[in-house]
Amino acid sequence: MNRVINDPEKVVEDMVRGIVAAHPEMALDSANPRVIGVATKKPEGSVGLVTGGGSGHEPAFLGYVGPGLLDAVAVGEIFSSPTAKSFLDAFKAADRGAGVACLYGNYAGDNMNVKMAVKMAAAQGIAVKTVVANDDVASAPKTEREKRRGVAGEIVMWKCGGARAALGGSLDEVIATAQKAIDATRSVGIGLSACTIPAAGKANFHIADGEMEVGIGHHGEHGVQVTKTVSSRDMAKMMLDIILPDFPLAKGDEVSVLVSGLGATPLMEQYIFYADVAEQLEAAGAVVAFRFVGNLFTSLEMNGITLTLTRLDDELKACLAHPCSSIGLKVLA
Amino acid sequence: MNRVINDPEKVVEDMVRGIVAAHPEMALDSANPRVIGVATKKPEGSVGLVTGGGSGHEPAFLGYVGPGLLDAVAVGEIFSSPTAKSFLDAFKAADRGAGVACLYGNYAGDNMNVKMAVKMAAAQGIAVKTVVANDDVASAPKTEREKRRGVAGEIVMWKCGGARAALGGSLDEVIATAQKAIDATRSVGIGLSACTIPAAGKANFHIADGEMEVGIGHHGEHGVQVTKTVSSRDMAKMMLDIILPDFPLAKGDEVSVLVSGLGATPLMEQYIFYADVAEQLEAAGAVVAFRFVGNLFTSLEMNGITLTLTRLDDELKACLAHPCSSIGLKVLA
Amino acid sequence: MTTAVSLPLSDGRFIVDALVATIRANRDYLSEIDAATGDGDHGINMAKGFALCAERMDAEDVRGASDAFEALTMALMDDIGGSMGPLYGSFFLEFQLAFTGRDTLDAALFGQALAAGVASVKELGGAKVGDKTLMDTLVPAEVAYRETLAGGGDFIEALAAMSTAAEQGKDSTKDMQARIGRAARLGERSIGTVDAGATSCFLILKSMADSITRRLAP
Amino acid sequence: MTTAVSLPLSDGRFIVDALVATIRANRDYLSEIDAATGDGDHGINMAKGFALCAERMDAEDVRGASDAFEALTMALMDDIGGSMGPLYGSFFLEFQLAFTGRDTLDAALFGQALAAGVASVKELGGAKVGDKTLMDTLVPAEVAYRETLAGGGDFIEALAAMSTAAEQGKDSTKDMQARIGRAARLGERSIGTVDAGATSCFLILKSMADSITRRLAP
Ligand SMILES: Nc1ncnc2c1ncn2[C@@H]1O[C@H](COP(=O)(O)OP(=O)(O)O)[C@@H](O)[C@H]1O
Ligand SMILES: Nc1ncnc2c1ncn2[C@@H]1O[C@H](COP(=O)(O)OP(=O)(O)O)[C@@H](O)[C@H]1O
Ligand SMILES: [Mg+2]
Ligand SMILES: [Mg+2]
Ligand SMILES: [Mg+2]
Ligand SMILES: [Mg+2]
Repeated sequence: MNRVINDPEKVVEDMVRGIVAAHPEMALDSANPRVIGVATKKPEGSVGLVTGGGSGHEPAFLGYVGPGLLDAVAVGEIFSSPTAKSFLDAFKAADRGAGVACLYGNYAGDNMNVKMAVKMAAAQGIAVKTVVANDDVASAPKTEREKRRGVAGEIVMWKCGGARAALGGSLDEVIATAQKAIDATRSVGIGLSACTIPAAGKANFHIADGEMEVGIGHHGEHGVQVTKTVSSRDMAKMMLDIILPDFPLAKGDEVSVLVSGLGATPLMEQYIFYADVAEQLEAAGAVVAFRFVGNLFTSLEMNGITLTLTRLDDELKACLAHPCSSIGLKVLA
Repeated sequence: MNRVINDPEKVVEDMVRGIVAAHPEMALDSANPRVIGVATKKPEGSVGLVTGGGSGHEPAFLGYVGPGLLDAVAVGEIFSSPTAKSFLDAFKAADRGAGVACLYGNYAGDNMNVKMAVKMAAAQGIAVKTVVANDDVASAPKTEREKRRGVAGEIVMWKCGGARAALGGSLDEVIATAQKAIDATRSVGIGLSACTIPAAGKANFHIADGEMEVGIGHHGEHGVQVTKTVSSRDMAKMMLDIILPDFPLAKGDEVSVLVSGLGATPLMEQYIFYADVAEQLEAAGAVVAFRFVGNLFTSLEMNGITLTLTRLDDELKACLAHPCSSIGLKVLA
Repeated sequence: MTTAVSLPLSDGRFIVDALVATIRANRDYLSEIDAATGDGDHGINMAKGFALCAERMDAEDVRGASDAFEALTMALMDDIGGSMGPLYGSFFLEFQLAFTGRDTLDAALFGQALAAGVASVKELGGAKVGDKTLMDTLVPAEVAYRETLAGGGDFIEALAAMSTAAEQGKDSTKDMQARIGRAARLGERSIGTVDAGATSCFLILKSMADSITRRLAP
Repeated sequence: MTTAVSLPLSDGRFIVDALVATIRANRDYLSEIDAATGDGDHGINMAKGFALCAERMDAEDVRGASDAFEALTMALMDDIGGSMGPLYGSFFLEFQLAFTGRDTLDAALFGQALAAGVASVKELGGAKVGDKTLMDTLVPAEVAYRETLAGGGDFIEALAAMSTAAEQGKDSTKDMQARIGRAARLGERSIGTVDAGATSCFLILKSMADSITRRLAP
């Protein structure tokens, strides 16, 4: 696979160098180069927001730092949790005396590193509370929701938590809003071609041309089913058929729809897919109140698409509409 | 190649359906579905801005419609100029009595269709003036600049023209600013893998794994050289070595740097490349005043990267900083 | 049965029907040629335009030549875009205009339409003979048609001369270096394959010559 | 030469050197196993951490066991992240803590460090035997070590028993269905290959057993 890189073992270092060069406002004083954040301080005394995760999902995670969104992000190796130390340094960078909300995804490594970092932060007098995203419906049955992974639904969690913090919410309020957002969110993905971790040099999973993997994970974790590639319309149907039994929508329910390409999917196809999703949701009586389409949460050059639905109430609607600015998402005032 | 589409012959129709579904404010009254624009009218009496081009370059062209940017876009088939009729309908949609600036790229088809549409518009009393982007340095020698194609530099042209119009410029002023912007802009691309027009079903050009095509066109037009794939650092050097002899920078010159992935290039790699470009430009004494990194002007799922430099003066700086909002580009106030 | 020198335009749709069939049959071939020096879509573009023309003709139950060429012009100009939309659109527009209000197609009327069509394409596209475009087919074909008539040839002979010159013109593009259009970028690498537009133009002229000749001398 | 029952910790860095060499040598193998049920990076992650440990040790001219395990712990915890950073980091932290301020490594001290390490990993990761993780190697290995000593075995015998049990534990993961970590998602498809973490854990325990045994009985 042809790539635009220098040293395959140093892609994360080199990317962070580029991020900071292109967005000087994201360079923190932190001695830890694996922490990226907003140097322009938000109001003193407001809750700090942190996330972290493996690299290769850009613009997630570091692309969601900015006004109305996150304060600091711990940056891991490709598809691998950041260190406990990086999470701790992110907490320190984000803390403004009102505590830190760590909103991250449910992966073994992240769970453990956050756990250790929270312990270390407590020893240093920083209060950290966590919300663990588990929106990936295909990753575990409904009866074991605590095992489900966090995927693109994390963006909705960050957006709502970020808005609540910007609106002056306390740590408990920010945590409650973020938790509500992720509880109201479900995602599923379809993979159409694999991706390769640069240092590994070859893909560690494979999707044949003409086949697709339904319910694939963001790191190529096997999904629920491998089938022949179907039309966009049928993909939308299959994905809704996975989400909706878990998460029934009543007539008139307002939803947010987030469609993300996985990396190599042309934006054209993402919009084709969006049209099919919206049509089927509306046929089912749902009202689409917010829409986000683009390469919002990717997996290197994987080809495929993810669908994320959030059932909205007035609070979540106000939070989604709140202005924010970041590499991955800008909502204008 | 696996795709998220319905009918390969109808991808443009289906995409437009998705754009309008996801961005209801972009649905025009126009009876012509191949015209997309901002339905929320800008100030009466301000200059209308139009572009148009083949599809497959999303977010270009239709993703640059919005406040501070374009008013209406004529949408062509994949990699094929829109019809004269669509350009004409876009002129009609954009006209607010102050005339229309049509800012488009130098391709045979677009030239002819715009020419015919301008004639038809004149017959209907709509004044249209044009600027033809020719920023692609690799597409013709310096002595034949009029033959060069327009590529990602069109974004800079639209942004500056759009700002001038938003600031109340007359048709001649908008045209002058857009012309100045494109005259100050140079681009070059490197291709790392080909793309396939859905209706064609197979790629019409080929880039071997381990090789790259320097100076490739946005539709896979052959470049100036096929070489072994080099590091990001060396790609940056090769591209600057193509641009700078055409467009020498003096010490202290302020520039805008726009880096775009061609479709399948991970954002991570775009930032790695940006870091290398910025480092080499700064070593050459240039001052990077504006930066844009992302999938800004793509070619379906082509893998590769483009670099666009613009030499800035105070007017262009003010125009780039002016707020705008669109799918492809948002600049906050 | 003797050979006719003219035919009624009122059922002249058959000329366009033959064009539609020719282009559809050569869809993949034209794209393949375009792939060598261009972007590989020439057959797709052309087939789409001509298929839409067939739809328009059927929808409006077109019979006459003028209406048929109007449907073709509109399909090309309003529906397909690209380079071919305006170029072939302007070309066929001249046939539509020439045939409107006329009852009979004879050698002179065809020659008048052809000359106007070539002039229109030349004006719009700005390409010259030798640039490796459809002008390399069109210009010599029109000259051959005109000179054959001037030299005393009849309609059928002039059409045959047009076909032959079109084929030679098309073949002449093989050794040319493109100076216009996408292929120009290739420089010397564009030498060695015939031009896609020159090829479709040959197919178009030959189709018109053949279908008209078949009616004149069944 | 007779067999020793203890060795000085002041030059105990060799244990960590051997670990570094083992993990580096098995980099690609570990990634390959991980690819079958996980994301194929286990060898990369581990090799990166252990290579950084070697750099730290060289930079600080480390000689003793406590400092060597501290370098390893820090490299894993501060530099590599993932699951392995905290899990193996906590594991080796217990060796560092156990060895700090001590001069001599004997069977009891190793047993104390091992037991504390297993407890720490269990607490942090929450995995149980049978979940198809490194716990399937670690838990039986610690039990075998402890019981061999309790049954009158010496240091070398206990280390050998630990190695053997670790290998059996590792092999036992082959027929298990993963219930934790990335592989859990696979369900029944996770059956049939050994677990990557269980394999690296076996290599680690075996390396420690071998390197210590070679010093005790050269
Ligand atoms: N200015 C021009 N005048 C005449 N013919 C042209 C001109 N530009 C391009 N062509 C013709 O267009 C053909 C390519 O058509 P097509 O592939 O359908 O469009 P595109 O180049 O937009 O993909 C070329 O082979 C050439 O013959
Ligand atoms: N909670 C846990 N407790 C113990 N071991 C675990 C746990 N979660 C994962 N593992 C181990 O981690 C291994 C995978 O490690 P590695 O590939 O380096 O990390 P990742 O899964 O983040 O890619 C698995 O094979 C398993 O043995
Ligand atoms: Mg991993
Ligand atoms: Mg084309
Ligand atoms: Mg073409
Ligand atoms: Mg792994």
